[in-house]
Amino acid sequence: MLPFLLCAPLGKCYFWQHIKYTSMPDMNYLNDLVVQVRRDILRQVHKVNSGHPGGSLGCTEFFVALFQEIMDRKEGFHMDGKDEDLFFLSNGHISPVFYSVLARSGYFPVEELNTFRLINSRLQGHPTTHEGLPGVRVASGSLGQGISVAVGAALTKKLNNDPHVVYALCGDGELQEGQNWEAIMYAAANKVDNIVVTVDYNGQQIDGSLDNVLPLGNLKGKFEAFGWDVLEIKEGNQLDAVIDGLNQAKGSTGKGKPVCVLMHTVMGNGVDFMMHTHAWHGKAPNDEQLEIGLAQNPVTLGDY
Amino acid sequence: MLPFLLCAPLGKCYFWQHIKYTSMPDMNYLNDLVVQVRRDILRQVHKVNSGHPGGSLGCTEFFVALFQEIMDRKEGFHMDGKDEDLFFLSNGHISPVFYSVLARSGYFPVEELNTFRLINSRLQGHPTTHEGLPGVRVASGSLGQGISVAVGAALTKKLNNDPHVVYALCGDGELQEGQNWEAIMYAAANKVDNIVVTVDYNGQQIDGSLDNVLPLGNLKGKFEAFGWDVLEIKEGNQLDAVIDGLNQAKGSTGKGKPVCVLMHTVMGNGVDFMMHTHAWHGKAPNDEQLEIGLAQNPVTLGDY
Amino acid sequence: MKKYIDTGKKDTRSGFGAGLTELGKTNPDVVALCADLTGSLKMDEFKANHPERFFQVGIAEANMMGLAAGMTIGGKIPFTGTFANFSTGRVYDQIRQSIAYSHKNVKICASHAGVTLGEDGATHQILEDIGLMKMLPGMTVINTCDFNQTKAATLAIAEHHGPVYLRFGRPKVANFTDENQTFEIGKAVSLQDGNDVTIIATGHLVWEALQAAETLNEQGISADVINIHTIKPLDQNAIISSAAKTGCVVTAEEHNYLGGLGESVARVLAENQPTPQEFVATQDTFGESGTPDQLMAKYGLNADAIVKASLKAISRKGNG
Amino acid sequence: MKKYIDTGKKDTRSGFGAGLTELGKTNPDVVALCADLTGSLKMDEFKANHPERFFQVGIAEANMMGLAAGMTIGGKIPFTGTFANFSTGRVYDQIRQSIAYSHKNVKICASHAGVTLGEDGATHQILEDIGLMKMLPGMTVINTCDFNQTKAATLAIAEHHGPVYLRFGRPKVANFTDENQTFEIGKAVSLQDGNDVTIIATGHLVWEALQAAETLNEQGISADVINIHTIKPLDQNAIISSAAKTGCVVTAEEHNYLGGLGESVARVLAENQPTPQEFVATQDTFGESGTPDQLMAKYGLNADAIVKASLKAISRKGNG
Ligand SMILES: Cc1ncc(C[n+]2csc(CCOP(=O)(O)OP(=O)(O)O)c2C)c(N)n1
Ligand SMILES: Cc1ncc(C[n+]2csc(CCOP(=O)(O)OP(=O)(O)O)c2C)c(N)n1
Ligand SMILES: [Mg+2]
Ligand SMILES: [Mg+2]
Repeated sequence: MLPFLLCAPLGKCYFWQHIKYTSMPDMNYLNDLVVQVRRDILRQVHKVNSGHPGGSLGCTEFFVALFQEIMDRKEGFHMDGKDEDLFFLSNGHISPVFYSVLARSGYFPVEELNTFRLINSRLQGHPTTHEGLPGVRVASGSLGQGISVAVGAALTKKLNNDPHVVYALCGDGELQEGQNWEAIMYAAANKVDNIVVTVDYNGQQIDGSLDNVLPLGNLKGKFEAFGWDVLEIKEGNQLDAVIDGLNQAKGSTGKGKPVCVLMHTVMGNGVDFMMHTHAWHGKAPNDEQLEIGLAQNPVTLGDY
Repeated sequence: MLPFLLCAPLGKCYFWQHIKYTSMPDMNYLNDLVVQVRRDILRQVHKVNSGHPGGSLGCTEFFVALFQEIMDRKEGFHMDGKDEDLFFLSNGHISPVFYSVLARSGYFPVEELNTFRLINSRLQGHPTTHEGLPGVRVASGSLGQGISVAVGAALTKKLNNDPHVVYALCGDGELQEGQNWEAIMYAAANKVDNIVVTVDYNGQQIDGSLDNVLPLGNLKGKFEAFGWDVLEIKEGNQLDAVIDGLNQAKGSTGKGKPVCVLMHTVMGNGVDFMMHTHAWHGKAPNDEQLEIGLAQNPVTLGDY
Repeated sequence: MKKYIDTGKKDTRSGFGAGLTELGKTNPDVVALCADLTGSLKMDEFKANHPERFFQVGIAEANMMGLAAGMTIGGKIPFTGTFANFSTGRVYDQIRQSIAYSHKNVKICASHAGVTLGEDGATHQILEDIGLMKMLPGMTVINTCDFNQTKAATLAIAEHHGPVYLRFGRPKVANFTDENQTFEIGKAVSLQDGNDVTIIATGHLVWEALQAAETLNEQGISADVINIHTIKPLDQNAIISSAAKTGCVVTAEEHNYLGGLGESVARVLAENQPTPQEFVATQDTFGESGTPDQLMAKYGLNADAIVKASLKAISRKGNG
Repeated sequence: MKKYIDTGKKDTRSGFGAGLTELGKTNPDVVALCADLTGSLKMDEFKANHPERFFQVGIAEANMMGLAAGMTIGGKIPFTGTFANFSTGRVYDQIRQSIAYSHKNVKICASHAGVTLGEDGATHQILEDIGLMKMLPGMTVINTCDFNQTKAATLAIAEHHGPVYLRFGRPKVANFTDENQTFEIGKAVSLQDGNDVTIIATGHLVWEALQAAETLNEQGISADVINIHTIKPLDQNAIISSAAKTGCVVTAEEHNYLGGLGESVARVLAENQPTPQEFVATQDTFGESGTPDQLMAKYGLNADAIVKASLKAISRKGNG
């Protein structure tokens, strides 16, 4: 899997992973991509002095793994998503990582990351279909709605006899919203087993740690009591662990239960001063901080 | 406890239970009250050919036990509810049993049951404060909101150093609403341990049994996973079992956890053709059916 | 005057049910979701005919809206069914983000709107749903007047791509529009031609407007009666040209006078042609228990009220 | 013309924070609830001073509204804090039943209203909240224009018994009203006396209206400028008498033109005195990411837009 070597100019490269070229992931490339995505995140939020680096950084490995290794995707973007795996981002505030990985997976030019949160951009603060950005199938930002939408898409896949899987990501703080539990209850009761919901289990939300704001307690126990199959990824910022975990989750679909992945991550991962705190949930680095952050993540695949 | 012997005329009788007269419940009287309340339920809904007899009948013993034996209530009605136990009905559609027991506990004249669901009445289809009916502290009817309100009232009790308990009742179908799980999560996380929420666990909702509509699965497990202390009343239509269970629940307050009582009831209990089905969730008996129902529950304390 | 004949009282929700049943047969993409109110919404027949396309979501309206949004991905046309309150106010943000802003092809079908819901009382009687839904960019808002029109509208919205709010009601009311009408979204229907006053009515108030027009006619007053079944997009031309002709307007809706059809009409007129207007609507109160007829009378939502408002509007011509 | 001086840009939400801090000291019944946005709502100081009266509810706005309703029982005066979208559309039915219909003394305090929320984009930029809240019987709806007025309003609503919706915003804007004003709920404030056009503005648009009035003045046009900080109950007399004087009206609000202040004014005028009116508001679109100033310009919500609308309104006098 050496897609970037084959295409130029950088940022115009479209790499569609419908057919897997090798069965073994090219970990060097993927690790490079992780670092490059971190740079993209920092540079996006820095430029407009707004956006959410913390959660984005913590989910970098997840997005890289999902889009590059796990999902069976068609070439090009098709809103209908027939005959391919789908992904829904419920915690829409981590749009910087979503946009970076979408762009670097070929959905739109990487240069467009330059327009993040600017007026008239397709790269809205929170992802939306409204501006026609390829790769996005529903708006998010108001928390708590994405699992319902993903379950709905999974129901349609079943109606269409489409064996593909629906993936979704949500925040741990986000799980305080009751609508999630409606969707969680529904999916189990109706054996929606073609869905994998990953929780970004970083223990942080805006006002502090979940433990200080509103602890989720035994989250695994909650999902299990609601009838889901629960897997954990203990090292959600280790690319190989994430790939393994998601492959395992994919393998757990089709068994009569929806699948939940509790992915333990570190908010702000990869930028030392952003790690292990809620402080960077929704704050952009200043010039100096950007430099430090970028220095910790030197260019790999090329900046946009 | 022989209140009704002491007061006349019937239906104008005000019996306030702030000070308990005896420590042993007068089971004869209470059993008579249960039968009379069933009559009140049937007669209310029959008269206006609307309302919800099924859930009401299933919760008759609960209301009688709660208002006559369990709650520490002040004389008269005080919206502020200081220095007394409080009750919130979340599943507002079972207003007939609430109204009957409120009236027969002295909150308003029993004759007023004649006005149930009529225009210009204080006895609205779903209970409300809007018309100033004594005994009601918040409107309900739109499902899923009552536990939140009850938890709020419990918080204020703590702020006021008022050691009394807040009781609430909700339906089992109602627990499909996500707001409940927000409140359930909040109460446990914040150690709101002066609350007892009883679930009318009748296994029925409008469109059928919960198992056919949307099963709750392991409900005890769900509440426990959400950090609550859970008790069960296996015989929710046995007055003594309900009294025992609620006393035990009351005794479980103050221990750092909110308390849930799963009360197994039979929808339509006490009227044979209404039992064990969802058919009478929201349907009134016709003249003939009323006669049969009343015959199965002969007058005890006197009709209004 | 045209004569309109009640061919037999029927509930508008049954018109929806009949339309949905037909769609079940004709359009394999149509799926239906219901939040534990299948009978009330008259969805039983669709459910019986197409169990695999019927989704019982339990008492979880927020989830229902999200499911519906998601089901559009892959080509389904979801029709959601619950009471009007739980179709709108309960799930406003879900509709806003997952459906309206996301351009999802969901049909939000809402029964038991307004005070004619009757005995259940105020918690169930939403009088704000037209206002709620009309404020959402991209939402089509329809309030039909009888069984036949509701059935026709149900068929029509399946053909329209985009989110739709379809509002109908519980009680049996006159069924007087054509059985085989085609329903044109956004096109007002002129029911009576008149010169003295314009009556713009929607939903259950349309029949009342026709009755009022007859009474006015007996008093020598000719009313222009418009059935404005689509509140959004609003047929502004129909409103403006009728108001130009008659010089005064009465709007009639089973809704709060704040935020609903009446204010939309006032805005159109203020922007184009200021005209005296009277509002037949609830006066910023909650409803209550009672029979539909009692409530329509108590809250001033019947032919009588429209007649009075018309006379007042006429008297205001010229002096603002 | 009166001169209004910007004493230094401040955000209205900080006015709320300052008011809440003061209430913390003066009114022991005041409690505050927040749904994981303490900093954004400027509630930190209250929280630090009165941890026992501050309730962090997490990301669960529906529960927050229920908790607040319940907390009134026993005498507390709950102030809830979250963004305007999550204060209204997200929890409409909860506010409706547990607060408005139940007459609970809850103060719903909403920040980041409108497009000036900026870069977060449309999902967070509610442009319908005035309409949502004004339709609820018994609800008081306030949209303040600057730091000083927001602080004064925060103090005033604690004294008012009943549910209140207080809307304010995120960006720093001119602070020009009196520091020691008393805030009278429901009483419009006349800011400029004029004869040619009435400008009725609320919230962030009030300062823009003053700038517009200056520009108009340079063109020899005198504008009557009204700060209508309370949208409900609406000061109808102020509207009617100014419209009678000037003969044309411009309304200006950071809100959809459907359902908001503009339509309320159109209704008042249609009922009392039909008058040409122009609507400075968003034109039934969602917002988007951008800076507050860019968005105000793009969506036609600034002094420029008010000037244009005024000229148009004036040109329509007499010919409808
Ligand atoms: C319904 C809703 N309420 C509140 C917010 C504001 N908000 C945005 S992100 C966030 C915290 C989310 O926490 P979590 O899901 O853990 O994400 P993380 O901070 O870990 O990225 C909040 C409260 C929102 N976007 N939507
Ligand atoms: C938010 C909301 N959705 C739907 C309804 C309509 N509804 C009234 S009662 C009911 C069923 C409630 O089931 P359950 O709580 O089990 O009560 P039971 O039927 O056992 O009395 C439904 C769906 C409602 N009142 N509120
Ligand atoms: Mg988190
Ligand atoms: Mg039940």
